[in-house]
Amino acid sequence: MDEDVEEPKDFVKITHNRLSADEVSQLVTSPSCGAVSLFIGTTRNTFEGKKVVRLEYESYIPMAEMEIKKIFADVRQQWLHVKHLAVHHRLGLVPVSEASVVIAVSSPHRSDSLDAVKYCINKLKATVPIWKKEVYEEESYKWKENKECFWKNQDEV
Amino acid sequence: MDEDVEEPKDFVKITHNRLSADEVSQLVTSPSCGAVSLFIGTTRNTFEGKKVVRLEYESYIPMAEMEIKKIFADVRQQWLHVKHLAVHHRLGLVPVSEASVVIAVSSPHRSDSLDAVKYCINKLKATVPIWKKEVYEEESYKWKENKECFWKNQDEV
Amino acid sequence: MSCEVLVLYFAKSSELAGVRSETLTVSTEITSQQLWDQIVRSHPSLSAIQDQVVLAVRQEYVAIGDELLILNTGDEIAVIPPISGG
Amino acid sequence: MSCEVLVLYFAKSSELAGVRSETLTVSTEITSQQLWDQIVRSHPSLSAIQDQVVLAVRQEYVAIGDELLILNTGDEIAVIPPISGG
Repeated sequence: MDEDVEEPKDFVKITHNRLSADEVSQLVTSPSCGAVSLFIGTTRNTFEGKKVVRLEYESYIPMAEMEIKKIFADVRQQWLHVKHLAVHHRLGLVPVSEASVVIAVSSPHRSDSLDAVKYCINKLKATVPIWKKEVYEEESYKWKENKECFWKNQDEV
Repeated sequence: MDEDVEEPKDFVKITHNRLSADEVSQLVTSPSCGAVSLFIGTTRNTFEGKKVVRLEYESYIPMAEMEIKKIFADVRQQWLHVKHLAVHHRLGLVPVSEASVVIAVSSPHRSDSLDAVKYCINKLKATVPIWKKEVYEEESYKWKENKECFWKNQDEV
Repeated sequence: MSCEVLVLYFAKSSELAGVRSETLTVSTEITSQQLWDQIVRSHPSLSAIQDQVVLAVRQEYVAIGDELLILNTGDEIAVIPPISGG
Repeated sequence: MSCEVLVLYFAKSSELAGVRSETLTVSTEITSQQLWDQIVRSHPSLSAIQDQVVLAVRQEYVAIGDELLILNTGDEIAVIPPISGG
């Protein structure tokens, strides 16, 4: 297979099901690519000393999908050799240590996919309308706020 | 579980078996960590226009394991918050598109694991005694040489 | 002229408003600040987060301010508190 | 004084030498250049890659040059052509 004939593909899934690193990495694997970089966000067991018993994610799904596609468009402008891109984000209850997000990027050479996956997770945290509610042991809870959330860092959007 | 009680762990495996991104990511997943970054090196189907039909890896295994452990020691000096580290490298025949190496790093916050996984793959290509033989369609072949191989880039080691 | 838009609430804004979505009658030409003010009049508890939200109009972010919006019946407006995906 | 070391060949060096490992009798005090020269005398075809190899002595890299090695019987020496893992 010639390396130019395979079209770049974008994969976005926002799902209540468990995520699989193998599944997402296989989506982006390409015979013309020597590198797949993944980022897996997992839920942590503590926040400021409080024990987290569970996390719940919700999303404005159609807009979240659009915002992820905008990130993909940015990536393709900055890294011309990136081949396939995939983001799977989980919603609903996510037990501690399980993945809330898996991002995968393939490219012929590794530096593109390594840099692009970092860009994707940073941008996702700033612009994609998804919310995490951390529920603590004493059954208090808190809606989390990414420090990257873009309208928390400037006076005007 | 308190986040300080879990000891950092290092995992090195050099194997003739197929690699699994899920397996390697699960090795490093920790309830105290919000981030797992993976790099997957996959075999490509072409080199300078020649069709690659298969790849074979061989290694000086005990020294390769030691060199990987040296990389882990470097990582732990540079990124104090990195939790677990894993490198699985495959040997023998690796079909096109399958993984030859999987590297995974966990950390409480993502930038450490993202930067450390990049460091690991760059350093692995420069210092770990593993060799790849690419076999081309016409049954010629070539022993590959990483441009990062450390004694190719300087007069003295 | 006025129109009926669908307003969606998420996360903390949905808890404060006590609804996840509702239909609101608003003018077809309105600044995003006026739109937000009208939303807060319907749900005064939302004033607690007014420095922390943006709106989305037809699934595009719009800061609360002087920007003039042209709305049509059926348009989707969302109240977006600080995000925490990833 | 001399000793018997185990010499390992990998990848292209093993193809050129025609062996994967062998025992060589060498002096216990020897520079890495002298050690390499003796290896090439046993396998002249290895001279083809002499600008591209390093040695490993007891699994530690050693450049071919003036470094003096103290060897003992049973020590493991490896001929390491350019690597290509990853």
